[in-house]
Amino acid sequence: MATMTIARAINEGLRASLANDPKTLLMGEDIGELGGVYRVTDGLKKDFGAMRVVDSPLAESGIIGTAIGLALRGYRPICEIQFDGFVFPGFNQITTQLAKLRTRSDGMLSAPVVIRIPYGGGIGSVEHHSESPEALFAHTAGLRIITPSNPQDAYWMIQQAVSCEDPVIVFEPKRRYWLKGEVDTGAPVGDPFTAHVLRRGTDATVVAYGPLVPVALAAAAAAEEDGRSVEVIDLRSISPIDFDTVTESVTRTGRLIVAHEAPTFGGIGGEIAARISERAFLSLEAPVIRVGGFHMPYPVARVEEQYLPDIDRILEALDRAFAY
Amino acid sequence: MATMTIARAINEGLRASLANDPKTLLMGEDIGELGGVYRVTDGLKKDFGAMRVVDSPLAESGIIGTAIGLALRGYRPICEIQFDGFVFPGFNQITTQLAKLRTRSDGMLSAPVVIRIPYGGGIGSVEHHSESPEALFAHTAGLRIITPSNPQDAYWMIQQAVSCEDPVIVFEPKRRYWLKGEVDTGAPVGDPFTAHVLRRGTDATVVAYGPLVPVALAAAAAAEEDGRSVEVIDLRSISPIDFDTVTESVTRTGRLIVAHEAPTFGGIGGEIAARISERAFLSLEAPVIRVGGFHMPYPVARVEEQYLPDIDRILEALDRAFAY
Amino acid sequence: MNGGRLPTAEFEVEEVERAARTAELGQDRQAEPDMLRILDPEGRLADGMTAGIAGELVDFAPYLSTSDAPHLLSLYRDMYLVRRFDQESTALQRQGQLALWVPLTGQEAAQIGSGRAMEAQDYAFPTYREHGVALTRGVELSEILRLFRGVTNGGWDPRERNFHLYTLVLAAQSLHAVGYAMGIQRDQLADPSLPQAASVAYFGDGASSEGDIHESMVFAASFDAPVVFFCQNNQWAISVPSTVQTRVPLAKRAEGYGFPGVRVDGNDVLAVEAVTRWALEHARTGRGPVLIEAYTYRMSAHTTADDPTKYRLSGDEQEWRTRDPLARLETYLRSAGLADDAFFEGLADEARVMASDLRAAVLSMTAPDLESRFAAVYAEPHPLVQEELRFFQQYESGFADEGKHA
Amino acid sequence: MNGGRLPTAEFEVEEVERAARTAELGQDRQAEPDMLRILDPEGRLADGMTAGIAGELVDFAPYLSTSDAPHLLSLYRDMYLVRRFDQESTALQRQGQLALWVPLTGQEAAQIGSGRAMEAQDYAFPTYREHGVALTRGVELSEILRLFRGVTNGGWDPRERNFHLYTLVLAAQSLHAVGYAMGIQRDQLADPSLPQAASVAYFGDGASSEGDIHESMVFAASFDAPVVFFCQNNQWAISVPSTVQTRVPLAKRAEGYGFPGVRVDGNDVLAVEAVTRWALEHARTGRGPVLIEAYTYRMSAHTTADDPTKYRLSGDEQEWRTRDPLARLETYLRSAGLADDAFFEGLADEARVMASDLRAAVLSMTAPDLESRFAAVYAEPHPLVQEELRFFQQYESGFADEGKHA
Ligand SMILES: Cc1ncc(C[n+]2csc(CCOP(=O)(O)OP(=O)(O)O)c2C)c(N)n1
Ligand SMILES: Cc1ncc(C[n+]2csc(CCOP(=O)(O)OP(=O)(O)O)c2C)c(N)n1
Ligand SMILES: [Mg+2]
Ligand SMILES: [Mg+2]
Repeated sequence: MATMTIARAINEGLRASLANDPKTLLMGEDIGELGGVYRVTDGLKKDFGAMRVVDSPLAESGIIGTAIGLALRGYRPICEIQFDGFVFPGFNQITTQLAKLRTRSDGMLSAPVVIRIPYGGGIGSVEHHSESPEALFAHTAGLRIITPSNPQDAYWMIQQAVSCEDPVIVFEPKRRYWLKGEVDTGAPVGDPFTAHVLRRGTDATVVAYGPLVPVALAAAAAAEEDGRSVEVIDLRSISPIDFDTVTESVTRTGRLIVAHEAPTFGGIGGEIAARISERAFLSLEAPVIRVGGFHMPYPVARVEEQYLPDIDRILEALDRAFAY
Repeated sequence: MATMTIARAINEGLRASLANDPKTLLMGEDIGELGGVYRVTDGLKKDFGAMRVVDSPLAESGIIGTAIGLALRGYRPICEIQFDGFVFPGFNQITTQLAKLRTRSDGMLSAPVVIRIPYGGGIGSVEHHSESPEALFAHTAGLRIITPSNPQDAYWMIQQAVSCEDPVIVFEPKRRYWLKGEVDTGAPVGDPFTAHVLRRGTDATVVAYGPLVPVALAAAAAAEEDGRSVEVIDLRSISPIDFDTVTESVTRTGRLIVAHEAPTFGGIGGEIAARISERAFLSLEAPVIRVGGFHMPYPVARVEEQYLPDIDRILEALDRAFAY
Repeated sequence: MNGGRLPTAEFEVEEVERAARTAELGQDRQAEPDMLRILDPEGRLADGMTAGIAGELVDFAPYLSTSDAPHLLSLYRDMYLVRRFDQESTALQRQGQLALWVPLTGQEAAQIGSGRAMEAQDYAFPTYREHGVALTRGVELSEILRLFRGVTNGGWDPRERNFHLYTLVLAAQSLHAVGYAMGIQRDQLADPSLPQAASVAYFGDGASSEGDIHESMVFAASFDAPVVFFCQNNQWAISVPSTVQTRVPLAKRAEGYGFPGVRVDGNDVLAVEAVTRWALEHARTGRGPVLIEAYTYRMSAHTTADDPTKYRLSGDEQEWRTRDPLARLETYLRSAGLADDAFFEGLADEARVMASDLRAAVLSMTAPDLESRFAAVYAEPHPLVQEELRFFQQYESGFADEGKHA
Repeated sequence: MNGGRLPTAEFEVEEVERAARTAELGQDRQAEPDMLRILDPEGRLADGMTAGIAGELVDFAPYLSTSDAPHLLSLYRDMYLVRRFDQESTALQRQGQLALWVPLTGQEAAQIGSGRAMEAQDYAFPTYREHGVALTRGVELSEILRLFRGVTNGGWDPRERNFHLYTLVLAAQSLHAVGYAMGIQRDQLADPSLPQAASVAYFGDGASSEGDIHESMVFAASFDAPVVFFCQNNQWAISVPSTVQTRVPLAKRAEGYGFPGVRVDGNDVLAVEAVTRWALEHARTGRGPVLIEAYTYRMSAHTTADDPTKYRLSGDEQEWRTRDPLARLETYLRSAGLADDAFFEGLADEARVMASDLRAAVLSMTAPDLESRFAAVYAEPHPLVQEELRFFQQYESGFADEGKHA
């Protein structure tokens, strides 16, 4: 067991992947000499060389597209997109090529490409540096999408993404990069595509993922003071979603709040609400309530605190759920 | 009143827009001499000239990006994307530029660009020619998304899109291009962002849009034979969604089916289900049931009939709703 | 955003029309084709072929196979068979047996010449029209028709043929080719005993405008990737003439990235083969990428859904018929005494058999069941796919029991 | 897909390291700068400036302002003020008054030279570093800081300044510039009495690799759009040297599209101004686009969040300090007797006042309320935005009544 930050845990996870499998390689902008703008790949070029940690030309479609080609040649590329808002020049390659390659080939080919995307707000940054575009990828079949919320998951989920035969997008909660926690580097956790119940409760369930997991836990603690026993689930995987775990919880608690930073409209919360409403219709004492961003581009830094779902927004949603 | 197909109605609508406002222009691949691969722009280059009906180089980001620049200079470009599956090279310009320009400029600038996208399946075509990517745009604030289902709407909605100060994506149900109907070219319909109740009913509501509207109507007619009175709503606008009209209906009928061709997971049906479940929680006799595509790339032509939501799939969903 | 409105009439001035016509016909702008050639449209063979490429004089003699009679005959055979294949496929489409067909007639020399230049260990990334290249890579022609019959989006195992699946999103495959070439580089660093190899990225004049083509050239140049960019400039992107995509030969793009670009007569199979051999050797031996522009013509429609009379002059089509890639090689083979009527008749017989086998193969292709498609989405188990598959199976079996509604 | 696994050690051969170093330092590949210049690093003025561009000999004499003393002084003043602005902004960021700052030091000549070459009716599309151009367009410098203080993503009215908002998605603005130029063309067709105009697309060496740069050049060439592509090759894209983006001068890209490309000494404000004037005239008069590569150096960090010692040698930075764009003009002005100590002291005073005004302006910038943001998303009423705004207002007023939870 070692204590480390999420950033360090991903660094160690990448290091382990590079060491374990010579077919792995890292590609991205500024990931080599600089070690990435968040230093997540710090030291890896020095230790594995420029053929395995590749500072690419500045072109996201190029990064994803050449990664697909490398995968076709038997490599396992791990691409870094510098910020959430800059994945879009690579959207075509992800959506029409990476996701569809396996189906196109009737299952003959796979493209085990990993795409790391630091995402989310709360870092006081400028435009395009604080977005949560996960829903724009979740709708596309062929991709898998995971997001760790703590160092232990970060360390293992990145490695599990690398060894998965399917393309995996790893959304890294960038405002939690310096969150510390224990990492058991000896024992792998289970499947990265399952949800984890982080706190047991009996009156309501809060589902969150990535950067909002600590917020959900804090909200549950605050609710306890009001006499409400709130269960908290870390979704961990956005595609597929572990609906079994959520359904089981809601069947017990009867109330569900889903929280994410991404705008509510068309967000992944809608999928969860719709499916759980169907699966647990007769158990629900209140409608599923979503807490998310508003229907606007991510706002300027000076107002992001008002924008981001926080403890109070989750508590307010709980109030509404308990009002039924 | 004239009878015409949807394709003709759009052609006439574009013609009217070009004639009414010299600042309008059309841009796209093969839209000039050829009149578009579906002949929707047939004859327009001949009548308005190559400066107003522009056969562009083959590059979707180029089409959208230069359209934004033209809009900044006071023009109103109407772009054609040849097929649904080919919009993705232009995704970055749509998502990070077109949608955000107004917010970026604190409301000073607008970019009244229209993007026409023939979409949907059922045409027996090859890969990338039958997709329904509307949800990938609906999640992004700043865009408006509409989809006509009949010639009357087609004629007017395209013109309303052109005169709207916001960017509008018009998804055209390509397998219905040859669907005929009456068009009143004298009287504009109301707001293109409202839903229309096409058939009144008392026991359940089916919401559909674009290519599935005729299917929903046929399902309602079939259900009537089983003694069920089904209301059918043509959503018309996917962003914003006219939740008032849907809520009002569901409050009366107590049951809601949402049908679209796009895959269910992460689709716009989830948004509708989630929001209506919240708004009409106490009126719902059954969970909202979604009928949509499966979580797979749009399948090959020879199996698309099995894939596409049809009358039977809607009836089966109604059965499930009535089973509660 | 709302500038003053101008009366429509102002736009209808003569300049507009002239500008439009210029863009359409592109006559006064496109540079006169200046390109490598060894066999001219009259079937006359030049003495040799040399060119100044990136400041060096390249003599193509070592790459030319003009004196190898069996080889010449086999090039002709490939071109003939694939044209026959094209005709049969067109017929099958007309008869409703294929959903769509993409003809290659006119581009046989560009495709057979470049395809035959490849070695087994090279790997090609086609668009959707490279049936000729497919043939040279050993893809069963009937396998290609599976896509156009709508029973698959693939059709063959690319790893067996070193010929990738058709890619319909224009230019996307070009980046895959570069990435694949970057993989070749790494393989060879790890095991220098591996045969040197390269990848080939096929694309058209229309696709050349897409950003992915640029990014693939940037990456290829940056990493000295062993890739040959092979652009078939067939003059048209559906209805849009190549002059809308570029005012200068596409081969010139390469200079801007610092690697060689060559324009070759795409209707001269011998020149295409030689230039591609040279380019592949260039790439394989670590000297970096090459761009080849094969100047050719799409003699048929874009697809069977297209009607070229809407946008091009029949005179143009006629004119290009005089440059037919098969005709000129036939003329040469006959005049040089390398082939006689018997050869051509034998080939016609062979092609007839091939066509009827093809037809039989197509008619016997069965549609997959949607059920089978659920398994092809992910390599590893996926709960949503499993859930939807269960629903689908129950739903379908419900019909088996009850009979369909409506 | 799973090729054989190779031992890690195989990759750690010397070639890898060498290849890596080559790419990093880029020494043996990048062509020696061969570029237009009139004022050399020692502050010596050449007699004239001519160049062969696209086969024509261009004499830049008509575009040079070397003998116009007030103009030269004003160029120096602009460069000096914007450098001072940069320093003050850096300080404001360090003091926590700005979220981030993007320094331009080293690029003053490229920006002031090109900006001053524009006419009022021209329209510039910047990236995020064009503070110098902003100054020449009459943007209040404090307006720029609004973005970096996080109170807006814009900051000024682009229509008043003919200077677009900063665009942070690399290369995206280049297409907007081309579209805008296509609009200029149409306006002039409709009303030939309008002053001829052009747009300018700014981008960096890193951004040059993005597909959008390519597509913008394709469109510009295809439509002869009156646009000048102005690339500041400051040698670095954050930590990545320009040799990773290209092995040859970026100016050469233009040839592949059939329009002129010129490399100019980006630290020579006089040369930059002249070349840009010429290019703008070229574009405005219907002769099509031009690409200018201004060869310069980012003397400071990429942003205040960056640490260049991680990736570049201080020796390199030192070396470039000898080519400082301000120093060389100062040397010339002094040696030619055009400016004395009094001029430079007066300027320093002016800059001090500017800096303190700037500071005051920044400190007085108030954050918007989130509530106000709802109104900026759409131009026309939008029920979802209205609904969410109502929720937000009720939610906030709930707190006003009850006090916050937790
Ligand atoms: C990204 C993308 N945009 C549009 C299309 C539709 N489309 C199919 S083929 C074609 C023309 C292609 O022209 P070219 O690249 O010259 O190839 P050719 O068909 O002449 O072989 C177009 C526009 C597409 N397949 N992909
Ligand atoms: C599409 C996109 N990808 C990545 C980034 C992140 N990023 C910001 S600046 C930068 C380097 C840009 O280098 P260059 O174009 O040379 O401009 P410079 O910063 O040197 O002025 C990067 C990678 C971005 N802003 N946009
Ligand atoms: Mg073509
Ligand atoms: Mg730079």
